[in-house]
Amino acid sequence: MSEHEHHILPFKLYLKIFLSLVLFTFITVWVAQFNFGSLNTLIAMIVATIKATLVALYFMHLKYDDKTNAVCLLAGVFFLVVMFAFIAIDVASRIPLESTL
Amino acid sequence: MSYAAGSNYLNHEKGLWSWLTTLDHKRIGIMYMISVFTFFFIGGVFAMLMRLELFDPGPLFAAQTYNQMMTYHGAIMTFMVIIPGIPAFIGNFTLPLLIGAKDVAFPRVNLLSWYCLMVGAAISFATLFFAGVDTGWTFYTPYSIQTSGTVLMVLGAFVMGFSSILTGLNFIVTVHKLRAPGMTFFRMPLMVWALYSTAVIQVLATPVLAITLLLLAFEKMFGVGIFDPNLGGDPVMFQHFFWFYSHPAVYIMILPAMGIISELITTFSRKTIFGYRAIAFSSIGIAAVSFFVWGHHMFVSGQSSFAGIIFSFITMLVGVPTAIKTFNWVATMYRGSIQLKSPMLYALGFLFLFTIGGVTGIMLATLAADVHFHDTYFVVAHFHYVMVGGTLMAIMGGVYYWLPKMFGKMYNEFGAQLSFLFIFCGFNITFFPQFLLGSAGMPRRYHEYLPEFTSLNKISSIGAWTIGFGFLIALAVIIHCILKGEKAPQNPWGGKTLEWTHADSPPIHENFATTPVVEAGPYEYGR
Amino acid sequence: MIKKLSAFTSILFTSASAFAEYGMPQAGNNYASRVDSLYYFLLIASLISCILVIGGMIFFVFKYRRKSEFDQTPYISHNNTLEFLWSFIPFVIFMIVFVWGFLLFREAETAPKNAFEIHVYGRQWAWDFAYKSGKTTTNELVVPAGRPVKLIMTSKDVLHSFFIPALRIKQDVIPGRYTSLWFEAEKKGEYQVFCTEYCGAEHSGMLAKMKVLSNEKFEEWLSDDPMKEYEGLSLAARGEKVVSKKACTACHNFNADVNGAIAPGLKNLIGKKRNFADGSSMIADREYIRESLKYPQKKVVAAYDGKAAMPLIPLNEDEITWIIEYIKSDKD
Amino acid sequence: MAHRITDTDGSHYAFHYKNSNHEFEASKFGIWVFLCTEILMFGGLFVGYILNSGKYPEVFEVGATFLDWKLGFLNTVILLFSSFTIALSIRNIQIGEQKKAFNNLLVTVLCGFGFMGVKGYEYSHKFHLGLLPGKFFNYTPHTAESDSHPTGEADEKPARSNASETSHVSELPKNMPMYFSFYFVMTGIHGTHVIIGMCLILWAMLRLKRGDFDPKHYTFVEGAALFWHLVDLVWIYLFPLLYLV
Repeated sequence: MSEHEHHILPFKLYLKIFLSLVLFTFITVWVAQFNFGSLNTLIAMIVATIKATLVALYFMHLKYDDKTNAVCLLAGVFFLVVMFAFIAIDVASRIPLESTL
Repeated sequence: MSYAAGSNYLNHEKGLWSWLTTLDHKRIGIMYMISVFTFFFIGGVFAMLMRLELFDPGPLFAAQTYNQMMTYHGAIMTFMVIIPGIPAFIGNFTLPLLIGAKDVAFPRVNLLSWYCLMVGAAISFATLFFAGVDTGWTFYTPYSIQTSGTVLMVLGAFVMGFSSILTGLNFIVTVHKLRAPGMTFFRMPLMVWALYSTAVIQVLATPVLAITLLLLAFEKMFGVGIFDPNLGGDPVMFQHFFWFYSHPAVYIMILPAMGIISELITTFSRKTIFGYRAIAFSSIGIAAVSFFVWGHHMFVSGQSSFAGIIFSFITMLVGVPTAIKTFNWVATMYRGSIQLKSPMLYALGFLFLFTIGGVTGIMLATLAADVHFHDTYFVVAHFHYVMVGGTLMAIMGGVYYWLPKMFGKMYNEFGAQLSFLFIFCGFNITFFPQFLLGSAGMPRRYHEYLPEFTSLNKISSIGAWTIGFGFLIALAVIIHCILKGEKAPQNPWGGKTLEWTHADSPPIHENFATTPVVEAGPYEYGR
Repeated sequence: MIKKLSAFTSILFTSASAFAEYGMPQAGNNYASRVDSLYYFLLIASLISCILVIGGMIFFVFKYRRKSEFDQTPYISHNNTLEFLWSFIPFVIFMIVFVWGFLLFREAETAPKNAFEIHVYGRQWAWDFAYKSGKTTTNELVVPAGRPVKLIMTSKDVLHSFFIPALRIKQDVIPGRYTSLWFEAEKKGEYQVFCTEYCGAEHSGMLAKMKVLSNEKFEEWLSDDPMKEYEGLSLAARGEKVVSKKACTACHNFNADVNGAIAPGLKNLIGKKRNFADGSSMIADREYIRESLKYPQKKVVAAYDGKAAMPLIPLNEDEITWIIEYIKSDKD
Repeated sequence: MAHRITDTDGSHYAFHYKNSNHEFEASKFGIWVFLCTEILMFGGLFVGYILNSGKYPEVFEVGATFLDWKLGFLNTVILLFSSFTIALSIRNIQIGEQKKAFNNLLVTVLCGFGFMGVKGYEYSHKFHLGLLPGKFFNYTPHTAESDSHPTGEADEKPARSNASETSHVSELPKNMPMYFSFYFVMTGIHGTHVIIGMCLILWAMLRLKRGDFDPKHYTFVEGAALFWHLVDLVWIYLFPLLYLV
């Protein structure tokens, strides 16, 4: 069995990732001030996803690991999106009904 | 590790403590067998009492008592019998043997999963001593947050959920990492494909049940107002969260049963499976699509009609792979050499009942028909045909098939076939009339019904007690076999999978003396 | 061959419809009979597929019985055309059935504009109906024949579900929200209404009757003075009538003073000592009954604390006095 | 214990694996599947949150004003730093620097305590104001004005309002408690996972002290680190959703 698995990353890379994460946190806070209406949640989600991928790829070694680990992460997220999408379809397409009594 | 002659996993260590702290997947499988059979009989007693009440329209038990019996029958049978049933009991015992491994990936997690089931079951049964739960196994709000006992039962189901997650996790890693050399994915027996796709559903669906039950408990204790309409919550949201788990859960119940049926039909027709890849891919296909269809439980529940139409369409799609599997099994029997031993009888019983269950499922997936049939006895008959007719028949077939391997003893063939006769006939007498009751409009969960439904309910009750009697005979046959069955050969059925060809019955502690190397597919009959 | 086939399908059709006749209740209107024809199609398709699968299985079991221990079986691993056929054909049938069900479902979902609106209130274990003219009834829905009727429904406590088997329609009733159901009953007569969403102890007792009257009779019923049916009855007798109409007897037992499973018995209640959940107690009198009828939650009898709460039932002043008279009359 | 076989190169692995690396890969894959279930569990909450914030936007906007985003920001940075240090500790173990690894783990646990401290402060501030979940919600706007600075002393006498009180909404939207229900449920479950993560790391530090880990065998620390990173991941999503709506 080749000893490829214990990937050791340089200290600098960890530092760079950490600093960019803090930077993105500033961006999240900064972008939250402008009111884009319902778009706000979407933008916040996008920035948070960028930060999450950074943590997952480098800190959690997903980049250097066997691809099945990444599939686990993505499967979880995918079925969450499916759940959200179908419930949102239902909630959005309900026809509100008023009582005429 | 050298092995004295005649030493096997049963007499490898002695004493109850060696069983309660065992890490051997085979022993954990036997412990699961004992728990699942016990819970099955408790759930069965509730079913018999329910049919006693429904024998005639008049009240026998108080309304509250019947509603509690209905709830416990539902909760026990789903959470404690049929979800852990095949994956944990038969799956635990056979998976490492089928793929040529020494044990599952994480033996200690496997033992923890059994304790989660027992602790969760203890908590759920504790509700019997307090007020008792009468919400139905679905815990729909807002009734479930107004009545008593829900929090304890929900906590029990929460803990049992972990048992399912840990088993699923174990099986996924085992199948990926511990296959014998030479066993590629397409040389794995179809039972392993079925257990693998079940494990995927268990891992992806059960956490959502965990958070739903947690939110329900918080709703009851702190009134968080997410599902409580008086506080702005939406009961239909609870139904979405609940069924997002519970529909994939019914595929957790049926997929392993399909795996067993693939094994039984090939071995007892002594013929290679027809359409191996079709069955393997439809297992995975069903597992994936099962997460898109839960809304067909909610066509009339206040869900928007647009969503209902989408769910109905996708439910039709998930019907296709199931139909393909059934046709493949029948095609396997073509020009085979069929031996009617009792495992094969149960497999044929499965095909008979599951086909009826399947076609009625399509009726329920049709929007206009479901509006009439929803929450009537038509639905009760459908899911019993698919669960009892499907999964339970497969469990009984699997038990008789692997009993010689588990205990090294043969069961009494006549007794087994007799119990099959009672169970199969009793089943049809019980649940076929319920289709008619349902289409006539008798709602479910009624402890008293209108006089016009009396005759069919009488027949159904008689059928129910026949099933009960059949299972008693089956229990006697199994106990007799374990205690006094005569010695079973290593391969009584002529199976071609690893546990028959390489492991002896009962297998040694490490399953295989030398790790088997696999060169060909699992069903090499007539090659 | 065609002749045999058509004979075969006609037998199938009659047997399926006979089977369905026995199964489905008498269709109350055109929509219901169209749902029945969908059900017939489903039945026939299921019958044929069961015959093919189960028949095929049983045929193979006998034809290919194991003759000897050394039987050799052919190695048939797959057959693409056959596998394509038995995936595509079920898919096509499922799509036909889906579209057919979808069309009927959409029709049942959008109510015509000029529908006659009636309000339905589901409560724990009875149905209240309110008409625009102010008339309210309990467990008795009266509708005109031949005119579209739209029910606007909500619940006062937990989930219920309004189900009319004869018209093949059903709709859950959700607290805090309105759901609607529309139909056009054609055959005059009386139809059974069920509650099909589990709602507690007396879920199976939550039955209502739907009376379909001709237009004139319905107009006349709608306009007649609700008090007409009480003429000539003593106050106590009127109280007894109100009590049965409003389904109070579903929970309370008026001729026993022992505590029932769901609610206290009310025989000669006046003058009896009542102790309540909040520890206070009082001698029951007219004022106590009136207050409990108007605000059921104010004074809950100790034994029923935490149990299913008594719902607020719409009663006018006369009905309250009659009920009190009726309870008083028990003494003699 | 599944008895372990010591390999020629000193590494040891359970009997049913081929070698220690095979066991390491399998354990890591198992941990990732478990993380997937954690994601789905938290995800269910996020789906509920986003759907309800779509249904009652004003409730969630007013609710967010009660939260002090600066504290949220501080917590995010604390957790990011703790992720950084625990990643470093894995690196140290891989190259054999046990001492440094121990210190990094220590810093991570201290960050955990810091995070819980900030959370505790925020909770007490909310309890004090009466912003409790569901039916315990008894926040009345005027008490906010005359509210004492929550230094924990009994507040029978009215006192001046808290500086961070940005919203003086006289009339709150109808089902205001729902926001705080979500706030307490999500941060509560997340907080529990932070505590579980800290216990795992303390246990890892204990075993590190005992010398259980070496560059060939550190599966347990890897598992604790992955779990901690997941807790950080969840907070990365929680912070914008709760604080910055």
